[in-house]
Amino acid sequence: MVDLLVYALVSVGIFFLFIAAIGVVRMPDLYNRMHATSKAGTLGVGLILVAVAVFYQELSVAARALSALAFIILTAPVAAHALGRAAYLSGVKPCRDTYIDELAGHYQKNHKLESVEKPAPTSHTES
Amino acid sequence: MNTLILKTTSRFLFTLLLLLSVFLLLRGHNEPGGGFIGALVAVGAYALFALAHGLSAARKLLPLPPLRLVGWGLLVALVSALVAFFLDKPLMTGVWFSLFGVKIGTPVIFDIGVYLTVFGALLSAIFGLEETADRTPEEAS
Amino acid sequence: MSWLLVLPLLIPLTTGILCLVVASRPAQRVLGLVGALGLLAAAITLLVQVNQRGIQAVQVGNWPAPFGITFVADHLSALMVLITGVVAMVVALYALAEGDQPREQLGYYALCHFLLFGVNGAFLTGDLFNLYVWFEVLLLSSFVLMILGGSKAQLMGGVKYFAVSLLSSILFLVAVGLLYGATGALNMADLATRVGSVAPGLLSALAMLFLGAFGLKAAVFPFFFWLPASYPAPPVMISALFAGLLTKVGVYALIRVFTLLFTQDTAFTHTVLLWVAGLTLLLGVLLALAQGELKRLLSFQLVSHIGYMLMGLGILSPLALAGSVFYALNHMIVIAALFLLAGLLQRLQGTTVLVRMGGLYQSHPWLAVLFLLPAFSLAGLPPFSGFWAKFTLVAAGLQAGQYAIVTVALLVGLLTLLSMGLVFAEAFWKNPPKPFSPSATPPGLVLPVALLALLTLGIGLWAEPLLGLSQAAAQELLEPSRYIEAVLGVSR
Amino acid sequence: MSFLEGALLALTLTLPFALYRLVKGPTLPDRVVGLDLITSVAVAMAALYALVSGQTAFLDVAIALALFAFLATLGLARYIEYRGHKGD
Amino acid sequence: MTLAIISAFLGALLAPLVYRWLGSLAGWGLAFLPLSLTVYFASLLPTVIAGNAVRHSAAWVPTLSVNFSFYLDGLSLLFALLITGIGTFIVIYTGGYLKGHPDLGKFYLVLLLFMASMLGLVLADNIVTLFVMWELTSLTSYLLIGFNHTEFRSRRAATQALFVTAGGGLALLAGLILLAGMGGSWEISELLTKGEVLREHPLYLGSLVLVLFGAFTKSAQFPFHFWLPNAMEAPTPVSAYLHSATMVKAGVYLLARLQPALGGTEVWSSTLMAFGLATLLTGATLTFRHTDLKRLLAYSTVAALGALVFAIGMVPLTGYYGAVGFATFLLAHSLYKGGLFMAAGAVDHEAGTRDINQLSGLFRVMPITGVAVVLAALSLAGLPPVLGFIGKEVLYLASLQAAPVWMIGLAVLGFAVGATLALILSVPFFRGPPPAEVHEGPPSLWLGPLVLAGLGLLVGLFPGLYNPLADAVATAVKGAPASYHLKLWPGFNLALLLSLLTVAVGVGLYFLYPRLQAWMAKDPVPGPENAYVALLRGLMGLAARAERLLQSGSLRAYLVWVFGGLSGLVGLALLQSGTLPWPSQTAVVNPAKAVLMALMLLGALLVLRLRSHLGMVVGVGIVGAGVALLFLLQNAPDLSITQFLVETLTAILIALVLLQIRNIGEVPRGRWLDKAVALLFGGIVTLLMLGMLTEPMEHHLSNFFAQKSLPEGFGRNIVNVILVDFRGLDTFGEITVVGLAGLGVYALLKRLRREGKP
Amino acid sequence: MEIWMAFLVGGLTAVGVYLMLRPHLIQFLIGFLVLGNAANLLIFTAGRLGSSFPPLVQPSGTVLEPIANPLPQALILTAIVIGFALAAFGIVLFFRAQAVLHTLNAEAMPETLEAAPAPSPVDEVREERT
Amino acid sequence: MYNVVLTVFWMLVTESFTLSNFLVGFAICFLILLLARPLFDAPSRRYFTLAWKLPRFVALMLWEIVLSSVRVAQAVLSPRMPIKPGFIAYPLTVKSDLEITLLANLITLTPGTLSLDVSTDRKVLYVHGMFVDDPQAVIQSTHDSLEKAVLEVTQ
Ligand code: NA
Ligand code: NA
Repeated sequence: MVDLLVYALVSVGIFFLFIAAIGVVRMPDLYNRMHATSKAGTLGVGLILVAVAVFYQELSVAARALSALAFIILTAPVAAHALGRAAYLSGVKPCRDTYIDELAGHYQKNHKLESVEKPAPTSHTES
Repeated sequence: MNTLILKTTSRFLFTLLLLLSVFLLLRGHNEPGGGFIGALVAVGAYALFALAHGLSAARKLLPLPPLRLVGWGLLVALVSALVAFFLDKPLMTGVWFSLFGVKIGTPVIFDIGVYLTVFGALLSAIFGLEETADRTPEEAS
Repeated sequence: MSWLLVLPLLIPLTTGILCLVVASRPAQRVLGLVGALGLLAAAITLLVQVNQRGIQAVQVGNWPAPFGITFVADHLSALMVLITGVVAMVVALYALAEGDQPREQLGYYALCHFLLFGVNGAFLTGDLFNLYVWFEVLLLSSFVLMILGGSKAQLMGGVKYFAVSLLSSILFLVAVGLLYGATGALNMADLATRVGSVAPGLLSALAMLFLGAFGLKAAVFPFFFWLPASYPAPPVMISALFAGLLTKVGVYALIRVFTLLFTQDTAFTHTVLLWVAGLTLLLGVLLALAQGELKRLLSFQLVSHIGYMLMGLGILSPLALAGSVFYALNHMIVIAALFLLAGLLQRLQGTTVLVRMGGLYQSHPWLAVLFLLPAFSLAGLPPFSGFWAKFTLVAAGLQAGQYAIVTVALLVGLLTLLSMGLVFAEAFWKNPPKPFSPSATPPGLVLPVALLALLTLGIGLWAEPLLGLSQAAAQELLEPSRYIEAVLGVSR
Repeated sequence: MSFLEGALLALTLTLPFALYRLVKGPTLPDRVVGLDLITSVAVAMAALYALVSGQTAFLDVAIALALFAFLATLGLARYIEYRGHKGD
Repeated sequence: MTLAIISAFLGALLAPLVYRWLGSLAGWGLAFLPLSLTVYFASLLPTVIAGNAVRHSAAWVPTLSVNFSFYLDGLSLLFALLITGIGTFIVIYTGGYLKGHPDLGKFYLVLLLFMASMLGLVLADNIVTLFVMWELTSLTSYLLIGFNHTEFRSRRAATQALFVTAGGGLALLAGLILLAGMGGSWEISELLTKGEVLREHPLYLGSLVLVLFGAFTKSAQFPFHFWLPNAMEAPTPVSAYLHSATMVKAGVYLLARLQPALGGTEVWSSTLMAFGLATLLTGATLTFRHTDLKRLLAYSTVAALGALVFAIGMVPLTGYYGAVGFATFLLAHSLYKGGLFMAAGAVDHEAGTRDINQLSGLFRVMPITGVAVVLAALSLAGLPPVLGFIGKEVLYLASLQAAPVWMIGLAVLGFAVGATLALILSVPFFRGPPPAEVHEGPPSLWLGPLVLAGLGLLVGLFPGLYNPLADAVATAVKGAPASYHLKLWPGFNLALLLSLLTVAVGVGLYFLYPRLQAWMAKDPVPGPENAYVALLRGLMGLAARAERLLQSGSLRAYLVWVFGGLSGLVGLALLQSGTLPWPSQTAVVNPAKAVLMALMLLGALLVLRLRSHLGMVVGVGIVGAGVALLFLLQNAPDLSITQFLVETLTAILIALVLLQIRNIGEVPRGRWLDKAVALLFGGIVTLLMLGMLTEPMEHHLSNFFAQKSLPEGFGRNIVNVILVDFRGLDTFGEITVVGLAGLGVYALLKRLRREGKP
Repeated sequence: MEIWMAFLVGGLTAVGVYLMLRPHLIQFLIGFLVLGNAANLLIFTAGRLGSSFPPLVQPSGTVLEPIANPLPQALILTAIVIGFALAAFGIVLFFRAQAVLHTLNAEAMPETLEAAPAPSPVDEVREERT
Repeated sequence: MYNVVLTVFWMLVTESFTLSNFLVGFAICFLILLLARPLFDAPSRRYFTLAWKLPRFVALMLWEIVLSSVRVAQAVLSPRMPIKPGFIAYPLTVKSDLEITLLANLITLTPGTLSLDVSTDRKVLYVHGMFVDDPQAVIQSTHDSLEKAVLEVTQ
């Protein structure tokens, strides 16, 4: 029973890692590729880590597996942010399909970022 | 890199990395880890902090200049190697004793020396390069 | 005894660490000198002990050989350590007198002693991988010393030195790994008992790999090109240390492995050594003749004369090995003296480019003497230490019927003499193209050179002690069982 | 070959994709994305190998990697930010 | 005797001090040293003449069985007396000749050092001792020839003399070592008793060639004669002492010394006679090319040295004429040539020129010198009643026994030039008006020539004075008792006829001299010196070419040499073993690892095509990660972690540095040679690894570690226990390396900061 | 497995050597890193593969067999650290060299800074003044 | 931080430097600190409320990751690659560093969006979206789910 759960988690995890891998190859530009790694990649790794925790059913192992997972969740978005930002700043062009670019022209020479005037989204707590 | 997201996250990660580093150091005698690995992680922590918050902020988190740590680390290692002299054993013979109920041996102390040395040396390199880099990006951009 | 054996390590190490921890410059200067003195004293004691009691070994960490790391002092090691002490002492004196403040602030003394730490470790260790580690210690110290000050020439030379040294490190690593994979051993005595079962072809190939790794350090053909590109760059208080010690570590390592480990197919391996020796001798001296700058010229001379040391190793008779050992010891003294002297001349004349120098025979006759003593010694002329070195090798070569290499050895001696004669004519005899105002030479700078020059003369006049010790070293080298027994405690 | 060993093999088969991106680029950030993916797969492999070998010590590899690997991305990102994506 | 030699050296070392005390009187003061030595050696005359050799020996380098040993028989004693005796006058002469010269103190030092070395040379019994002294004479003479060191000509002559004589010395060393090996002793006195063994040894010819090479270069035999006239750049005391009376005779001495051991073979006699004669003729011929007094004398010396070697060659072929002729001519030549040189120097010193065409009427202003010159010239010409005549007579007697007629004819021609030269030298003293403001020099300048020439006359008139010593010398050279009654008037014989012929030809040549001189000076025949110059020019050219080819400054070239050389050596080793290794293990591989390995290799190869530096850094990340994963899958968690951490930090460091470099430069494309070398070396490594894998692995080390790790190392992580305990010293070195790297980076960057620019 | 490792190591060595032969110092450094990896793998293989367990003694004190050979691992750890220290120093050295010499191309760094004519035993040599 | 120090002390006492022991120690120390709550001032107390709210937040986050991965998978696997990528400016209502960071990271992990940067005046978060046919809709949904969750944890 536990084995089956473990196998399932591992299989799904690997599936998502494949998704990330294929995405990295297939996606049209850098920014879209980063979606693939930051989401599917994280999930894939996470599932396998969970599988480890499930397999051993020991507190110490589970704690280690889950802390590894936590670290990934903590670091992956930061890395994506830093890379995406740097790429944009350095002039990596988005693909031609890109629908809208509200960021264009808002980076200043010293890499400071201007804001745009935009209506704030309606908020339930505020309304 | 002057970004809010990185700055905020790095505060957490810095602590986490340092924690991890101490762990890897202390349990290295029994599980994967050890002084060198621990020191590398600690260097990573400081490198991250320097990257996010600038060099001077990172320097403030260290009580003494990193290069001085090299000297002290080597001194710790040397002392741990010399303990055997008083027992009339050859250089670096392991000596184990209990301190407040904790079993401590000269090899473990030696590993701490390794930790300090590697940490100090690599940090000195990173800090040195960060210092020169502080000016450069503006010129280059 | 077990601690005496590691003292040549501990003294420079402690000195180096204290120099790092203590920031005050005067304190570092005192430490530097005291450390060198202590090293010399320890080295003398060690040699006396070894001479009286035979090969000494200590199991570091109290783990029995071959499991832990063994430190071994036989005659060869003890002699090398002794001369290291002498060179260290003399260079320390020179550095004190020179008082190069910027370099001292950047850790000159600490680096010097870490270098000595590595050098002595290399001489004393009985473990092949540990030897690798010592090589790296002395390499990194030398890198830093090389670039200390960061002038254009230093960086240019430093890059080449660094690049080639990286290569030698990797080669050494690969060679050790392969040997370990073929025998399962790292302790050299342990290895010596096991190499016999390795396929001869493979063993010879590994021997060649070690020849490459150590040959790069020793600067022999075809691996020497980096040395003249880099050694002239730093100030002489650094390049003298390099010239005196670093290449000798490579030579020492070659002697060690080619007497202890690779003696199965000497018809191949040691013939190769002779070829390498001959080509090194010839090309080195030929290139020295093409030089017009003193330190670079000396660097080529340094390279050339490494060939003599290999020659004895290649012949592999007791007399030849004694010659090699003696040559190495003699060469450390002589070449260090010449480099230090070049520094003095640079100070006096502001240049080491020969055509721009001159007039020193008139203005500084004592310097001329101090040049001629080591210069003639380098050329192997009596009554200097270099003569006995070459004499022993030539005699050994003739006894062994190796006429070709003897011819080369003699010819190179002649060309060395020519080269040194030209230097003397240019720097001392000739009138300087631009008159220079002779300045007082600080006695503190002359003293170290004088010590070394007198040492080469002294050894030349009374060669027996050192030659006797070299002979003892050679006999030990040719009977590996003594070494093995001292390390492993059993005769196999 | 057990299931887990098969899984390990399957996991390695994601690497060619990463390699493709790593080599193909076309920009430096693209290569970094490839490297990122390799890191993720490495964490997964460490975890998976902890299952395969029955030794939880390998989880430590995963932990260290999870917390450390993004530093490389950050360092490279800073380079890209100031020096452009073409590499030099 | 040993003491005498040591005191000679010590006395020499004191010379600069003495010069400082005594100033211009130092010459007289210092002459006390050679004088007392002369007296000492003279006191040994009775012993030696009685046939008792004196031998002193002290252990020097017992390890090599080398002794500091000396041996005095007639031959050595004659030389010792010449060295110290003539030395006495030379020192006195120097005081006058170089009066006030700034380098005079150094000159005395080196001159006396030379004397001591020369003394050591002729007295040495041990081969090594002899060689040491031999080389010392070369070194001191180098310094003496270069006395006028600000002149390029002097420096060139000094270097040339050093090169030629030291080169010969090295051959001599080899020859002597061979001889010692063949005879089983380092002592010459012992080798002399083993002539039979030596001559029949297979290495006889080789060692003979080497010894002759050494002796010929030192004694300026054809074709090495050219350095001697060039050495006339030296001040006259040097020419008189080294280049006529003593040093150039070192080679002659050695041949005479070894004659009993090596002589007696066909090759010995014919070689020595041929080269001696050739030298005699060369010296004689070239005399005609010059008008410079010292040059003339130098060529005459070359001729005389040839005659002496010729004589030694004849020793085994004659009963006693050869040996006695050698002994007599040797003394005669030393006396007259030393005197002539000093006189020439005195003339030069007083008249300001050495060109014989510009000198005239000197006898009236320099009568004492004139007397000395005339007496010496008589000896040179071989005319009675001086010793030169007797010497030549005996030589003719010997050659009539030993040499074919054509050789005798040539010898007469050679000796005839001596007579010519005697005329050339004497005539300026009597011809023409005396020059203005030229007068006799101080006693120091004329004492030497006068005494030496006078001695020649004295011994010529009373040959009995010398006869006992001459017999002793001859006995030593012959290796068997040899004695001949020297007499001034031998009666009418063939030799006297030859002497008359010699003088006649000589006088005839004198009249041809001006025309010959003009002709030869105008169109000099290329000689061995041209070969020497061409050789050295070629050498320097070769050196420069080697520098351009090998030491090009290209790091890549150096590395190609390293990798190529190493591949060659290892390949050679594998080839000569014959078989290529192939391990018998199964090639089965876990598929996951196989994929990983394939990807690493593929990735590494593909990365080579990248045209961006940081791109490559990122790209080789696949290799680093692959290695880490392999470590992981091979059960090495510590390694895997370390590898990942290190790869990451390396990338960070490189990025941090590249960030600050504005002009990184292009990524250059590879060349075929690089590719070939890389592939070759990679292949070699693979082969070596395969070979390694064929060897069975011993696991004694790892088993020990696994067993002891917990119970004695108190740690469960075996790798860590190895690192901090079993092999803790490795780690100590390792952290030192890391610390040093930190220090190095600090040093590099600290400097950068101070300059305030990147 | 070991056999294939031999080919992998050989291949990586070739790549490393090739990169080290490039005149550009950054490439040289990358080559060194690759070669270092190859050397480490070589040592690893030298200790023989085919283990099932990491070199850790179980908390119970037993050693599971077949355990991975711990010695090469320790050696490689040392080698990695040393290699890293070398690389770190090298990076900064090249950086500094670039700052002073204005190039990272080793071929553009001459052997000596100033020409020095060699003296000759037969001809007088003087410095050419331009 | 104090908790950590205590935990290290725990480990020293128990002579076991393992992660599990750390966690056990951490838990024990946490409980001790919880008991000692009255000793601390107000900001420190938030530590304990946070410990309560965090698990819910984490659960939400994990769920969002799963959702987003599925959408990425759809996109990646579909032959036509039905994406409408674009950069949009997301006006922030949260103010503190921690809040903005949390939100940005959450946005990255959730479907179709990836935080690129925050404007220097902290008013706008620039986001790359994979499916931005209607930017306003994206902004609104993010605001409703994620920003709310963040505020819940931090306030
Ligand atoms: Na080297
Ligand atoms: Na060296």
